[in-house]
Amino acid sequence: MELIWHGLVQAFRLIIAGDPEVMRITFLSLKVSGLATLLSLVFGIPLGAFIGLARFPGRGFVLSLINTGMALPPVVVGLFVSILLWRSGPLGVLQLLYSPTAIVIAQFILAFPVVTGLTVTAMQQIDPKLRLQLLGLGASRAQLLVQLLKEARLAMLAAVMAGFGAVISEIGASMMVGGNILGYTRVLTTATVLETAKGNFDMAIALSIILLVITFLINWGLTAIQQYGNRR
Amino acid sequence: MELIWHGLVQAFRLIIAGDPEVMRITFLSLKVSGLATLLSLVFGIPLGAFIGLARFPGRGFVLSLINTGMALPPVVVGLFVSILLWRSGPLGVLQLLYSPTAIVIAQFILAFPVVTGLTVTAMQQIDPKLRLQLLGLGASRAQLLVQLLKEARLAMLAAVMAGFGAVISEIGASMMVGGNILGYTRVLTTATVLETAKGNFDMAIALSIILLVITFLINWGLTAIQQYGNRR
Amino acid sequence: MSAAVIEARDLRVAYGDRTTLALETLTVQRREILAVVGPNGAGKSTLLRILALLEAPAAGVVRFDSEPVRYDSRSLLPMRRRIATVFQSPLLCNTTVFGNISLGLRFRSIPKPEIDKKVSLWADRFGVAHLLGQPAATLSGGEAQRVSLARAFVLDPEVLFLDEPFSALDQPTREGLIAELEGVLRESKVTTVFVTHDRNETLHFGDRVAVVMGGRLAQVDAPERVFSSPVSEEVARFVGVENILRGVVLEQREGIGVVSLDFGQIQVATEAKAGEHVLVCLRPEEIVLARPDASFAHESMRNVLQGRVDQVIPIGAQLRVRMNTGIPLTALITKQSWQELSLAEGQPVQAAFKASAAHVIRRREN
Amino acid sequence: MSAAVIEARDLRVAYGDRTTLALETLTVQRREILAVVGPNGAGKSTLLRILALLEAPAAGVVRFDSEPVRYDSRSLLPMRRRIATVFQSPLLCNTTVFGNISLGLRFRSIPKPEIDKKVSLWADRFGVAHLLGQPAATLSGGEAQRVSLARAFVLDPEVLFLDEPFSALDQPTREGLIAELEGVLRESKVTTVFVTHDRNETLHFGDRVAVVMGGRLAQVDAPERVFSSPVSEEVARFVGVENILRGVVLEQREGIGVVSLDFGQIQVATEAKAGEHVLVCLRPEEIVLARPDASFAHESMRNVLQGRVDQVIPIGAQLRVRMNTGIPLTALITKQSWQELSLAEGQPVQAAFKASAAHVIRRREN
Amino acid sequence: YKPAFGQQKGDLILATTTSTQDSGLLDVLIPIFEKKTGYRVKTIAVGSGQSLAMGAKGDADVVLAHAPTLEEKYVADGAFINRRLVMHNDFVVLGPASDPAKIRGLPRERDVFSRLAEGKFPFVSRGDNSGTHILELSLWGKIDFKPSGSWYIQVGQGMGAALNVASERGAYVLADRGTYLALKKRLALEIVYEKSRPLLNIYHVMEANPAKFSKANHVGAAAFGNFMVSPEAQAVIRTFGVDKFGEPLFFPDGGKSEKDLVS
Ligand SMILES: Nc1ncnc2c1ncn2[C@@H]1O[C@H](COP(=O)(O)OP(=O)(O)OP(=O)(O)O)[C@@H](O)[C@H]1O
Ligand SMILES: Nc1ncnc2c1ncn2[C@@H]1O[C@H](COP(=O)(O)OP(=O)(O)OP(=O)(O)O)[C@@H](O)[C@H]1O
Ligand SMILES: [Mg+2]
Ligand SMILES: [Mg+2]
Repeated sequence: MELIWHGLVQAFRLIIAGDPEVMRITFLSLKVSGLATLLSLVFGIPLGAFIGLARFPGRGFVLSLINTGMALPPVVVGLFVSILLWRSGPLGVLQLLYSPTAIVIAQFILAFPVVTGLTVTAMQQIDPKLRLQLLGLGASRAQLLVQLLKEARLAMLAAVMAGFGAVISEIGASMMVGGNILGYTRVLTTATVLETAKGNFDMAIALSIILLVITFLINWGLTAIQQYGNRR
Repeated sequence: MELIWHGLVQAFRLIIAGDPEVMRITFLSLKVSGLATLLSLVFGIPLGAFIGLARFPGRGFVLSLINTGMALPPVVVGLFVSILLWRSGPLGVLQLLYSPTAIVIAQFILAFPVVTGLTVTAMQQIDPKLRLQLLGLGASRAQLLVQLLKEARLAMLAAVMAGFGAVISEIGASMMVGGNILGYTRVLTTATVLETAKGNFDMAIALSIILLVITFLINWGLTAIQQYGNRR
Repeated sequence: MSAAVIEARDLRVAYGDRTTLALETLTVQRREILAVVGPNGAGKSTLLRILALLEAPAAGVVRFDSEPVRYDSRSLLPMRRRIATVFQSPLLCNTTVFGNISLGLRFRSIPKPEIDKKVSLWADRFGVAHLLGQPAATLSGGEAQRVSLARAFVLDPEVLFLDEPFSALDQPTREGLIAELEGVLRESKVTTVFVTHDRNETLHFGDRVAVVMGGRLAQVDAPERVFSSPVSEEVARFVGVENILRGVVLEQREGIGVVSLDFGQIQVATEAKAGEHVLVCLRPEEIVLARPDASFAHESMRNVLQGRVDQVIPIGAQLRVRMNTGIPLTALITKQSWQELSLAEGQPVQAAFKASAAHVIRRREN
Repeated sequence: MSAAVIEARDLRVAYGDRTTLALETLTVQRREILAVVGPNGAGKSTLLRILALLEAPAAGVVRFDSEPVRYDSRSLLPMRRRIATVFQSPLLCNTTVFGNISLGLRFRSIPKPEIDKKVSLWADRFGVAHLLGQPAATLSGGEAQRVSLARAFVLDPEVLFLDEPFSALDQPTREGLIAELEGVLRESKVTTVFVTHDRNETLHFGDRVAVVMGGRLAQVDAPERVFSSPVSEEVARFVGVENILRGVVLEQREGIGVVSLDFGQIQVATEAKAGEHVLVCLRPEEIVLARPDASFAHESMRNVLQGRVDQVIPIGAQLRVRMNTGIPLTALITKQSWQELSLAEGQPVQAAFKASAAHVIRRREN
Repeated sequence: YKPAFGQQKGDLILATTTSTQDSGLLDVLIPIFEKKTGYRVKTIAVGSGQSLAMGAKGDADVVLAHAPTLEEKYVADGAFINRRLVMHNDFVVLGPASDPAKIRGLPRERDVFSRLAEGKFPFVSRGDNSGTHILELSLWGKIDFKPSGSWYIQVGQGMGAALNVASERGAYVLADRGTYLALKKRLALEIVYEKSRPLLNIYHVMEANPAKFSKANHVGAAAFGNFMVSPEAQAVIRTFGVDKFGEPLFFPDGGKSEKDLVS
């Protein structure tokens, strides 16, 4: 137990001291996972809204695929992305392996089904008559979508948080496609694993705590938005 | 690319041949993650429903905590659970470290906030007047809860799938608290990592594919339930 | 008659294997107010959704401004923007009252100052100006309905579809609104289609009435015509003809027929020929009551029946008097007249009606 | 009078800083049918939620069967199981019609065969037996309301709360149901509290009427009393007294007062003393019209005013005649009588009313 | 002998380096040991640093590691007893086939590392306190050089991952021969320097100190230690990997001391 205490003290010290290495790692974590989440929102929300609102043959199958995507193991994604990005692989010429871009790609693949799947559910929860009512008020397709998303904002923010949560905390893919290279692709989670492997448990705990605090602050902000105006 | 192809062939062969080792590992994965998911449902649904329906001071804070829990990195959970279960740790006497039970505990900690958080959202999406209507029809607290969960079944099944998806695909915690012990705590994801480390990429891919196929089948079943009777 | 704004032909809508709507032709003329009435589940709301271009029929053609409607969102949007629809239950978005009323204006990218002006005008008109900042989810039933009305009227549409728009309003507001809206609609020449269960609204508001029954158009006519001359027994019952007598025409001369009923004969205005089976419809307000000893001065009261008062039920300022004259008859009478008659339940009574007061439905078959 | 089933004292409900409900005492007697009426947003639904033990008031005491209600779910449940509530909008669960109607029975762990029997009985009574297998989400507005009614009635409750339960029903069904339900309720002795916007329902259905205005109880009385003798100008306006005249009593003798209005004097039955400011309420149906040259036979017609017809508006089988007699007056008259008068808009007319027909409200101040 | 409170009879926790597990050697040895003694071995494969740290906290009963300097420190602290030499294999320096730094043919490891340092040729370091990493650091230390800069790629991962990064980046890397042989197929790396005494990779087995950790299973630990240096295990080690790679991955050293390896 005193390890956790040491970790707390260490975390506090690192944050106060503004250790440049830790700052850089933290910043990269946020940048990479934020970008991946953003991309997954850009693609996942329209797709999810479409699947949630439309009726077409094979819809159940597609939905199962997406839900399975929510359970994609990060190492599997890491492995597949690695294979694609290897110099000998089909996308090898891009020279992306072991770069932050590669992590963004892998994390996008992880967050995308989460955002899509939860958007589908959010859209299905809305009374279908409300769609007609909005069309009856002259909403274009895009306006309809925006209004329905606003209506489901609670569920949508949950989707954003789940997507971000899935990637900021993920290790397998970042490790495999990023390579955990110091000063280049090392993020909070891979750094934590490294410190654990080194037996520096207190440092590992300190890094975890920094990660958790940051995640908490972001979620706090999002929760505040989510709950705001939901006091019916 | 031909690696992936090899992996597919290998996966097919392993499934057809019914390789006993692979069978055991697969079974353990399902058992451990299934149990962890079940536990997280047992505790997460009532808690989530309570937070979703009640109003109390500090609710936003609690919600942020839970949402942060959705972003708990598996290795961090693994690390903390390890520290607790170490022989030198406070729960060392239980001798649970490096056992399937330890994995269940860690995975429960991972799935619990996911289920709780999504239950909160699901409950908040329901028209609060429906609660009064159900009370007005003589529902007890438990009956009210059950009926509201039925009403939000779409979102609830999404919660189950997200919870299960989070743990079946997770590696960090299983590795740390389970130890990846052959024939005892080796699950599909840790086996995949090991095969990757050994350079047996095709075997790693085969194991991933088995994992994905199983997850897909489970999600297919749940999606069928979810979408059934939702054709309004 | 002016041109049709909306014209529907051979519409068919089915859910599962149940045909919910099947009608041949319905046109909505420019600037008319068309009331749609019918029993619950008849298909009125479904019809409205089709006419408002919100749902594609399984079969049939809808024309908007003479153009056949193509159901792709690109061609629908400009048409829909000329229409506004108020649904049966006020489906408000989870935002403020202002947010809801301004929704359609924002969809049309109207500049903010203009939105503010229009919203406050219509919020005021519908009596919700004091609620503009309140979350829509906390409104009372009537307040919600007012908001959903304001949300449509603020759009200044060419065609307005209203599905039971006043059902949750309190009576003074309702009466006030109807009077006011009628003025507004007629003056601004908005084509309006509205569903209602209120006979007064139908009579007062509608230029024409479409009676929908079991998914079919049973009758489309001027309101007075529908009420006084229903085409079938179902329509008659639906529009509140409480006295429907079955009989056979014995003879007919100069438009006055003698009809034989179970308990005797009556004279009614009809073109039906001798031997035809007919239904005689008598609105309760057309029956005049008198003390059993009175004699009817008006020579036009061709039919005088003797009976006994069964039951007296107050309906607002009036009374519904049920009596037995061989067959049960119901009359509607003011409280004042009833007091002057000084009759009571169980006492004998005379009931009389003019030959022209009855409406005769000729039946094909028995 | 029998014992009170529900008694509320010093209730206060506030949302934000707005007080939505503030009333001193309201009792619901065993076996009575209490109608609650009032303008939109007055607090009727809020009051019902409190009386039905679904919401705790911010302040005040509610007694159920003389027991003060404690707001913990353990003590609430057995009380709530003796009550059934139908909300203003039919909040159906996302299952079949059968699933919805049987909900409360399943909450009470009634055995399956009994559930089946009861559900089919009440589904039939409310005309939704053919819909039992249909998903509730696909019902029409009226069908949904019927289901939500059946869902409450099937529970055979001691106390029934109905919040505008008939607003979406078509008129024949509505009239039929009201007649039938009245029988059912009176016979089974169910205590009923219902909110309505329909004057006929109020008059016909209620033993007593509670008028809620601006969150307060404006008047609780027998229906006829509320309609004929409203306690204030607001209540008078709300219950449809269209003619409210302000004046001062000049003299009063043996219960008949002479009231000076702006344009002249009238005689009305009142206990108000000379010098008192009063409001004279005249229901439109109490005003008798005559041709300008006619003389009134009835000696009791103490007040005869000369005027001119402004506007004639048909209201069902009746006409609302607006005229100017120095002040605007509105009379209600049957179409028949109007025809016999053979008057038209713009022509002179005589309006008369009895001294006893007017209801006088004595005003404190002004 | 009475087991300590809560001790489950027959469970033995072995903390070891990933290389023994990843090579598959333990998959062969452990079942033999279990069958012979009836103990159930829980193998926890982590880095040398972590496995020693675990053992030093009493969370492992027996440790198989390859970081002699670190091990000696822990033994001196009294964390372990009975530290015995089991086997060795060796480290090699790998690089791209083109060998841009011209390492091939250099006589001594100091020359190799000096050349890498001077030319700033891309070099992948595991950077994870593993045995390999510690050795690499000591080699830089011998030429008094502190590597840093973008050419010095610290991956902070296992051997396999480090080899992948080196291969992708066309970098040099220090690796144990076993892992290299196992992954060779997929790597664009060749041996550019090998067979020098400081590059030996020496594995020791050591038992948790019973005086310090009463809960540890020292009987089982001793049994495991004895087994590893027994002729039976040594014979397995000698032939392990020959069928797959055409050469053994490890060389048995049971009974020898570190000094015996110097010559
Ligand atoms: N959470 C809330 N916040 C603010 N105002 C509220 C809230 N809930 C209810 N109100 C207000 O309380 C008032 C009373 O509402 P209530 O539903 O009781 O009215 P009502 O008499 O049933 O009206 P209606 O005839 O329209 O159904 C309304 O003006 C409503 O806007
Ligand atoms: N998806 C569906 N599946 C089955 N039946 C449906 C579906 N949608 C609508 N219906 C049925 O179609 C019929 C017509 O519904 P509609 O809403 O048009 O009735 P309405 O005339 O507006 O009735 P109300 O007066 O009650 O509002 C109803 O009986 C309804 O149950
Ligand atoms: Mg309808
Ligand atoms: Mg209400």
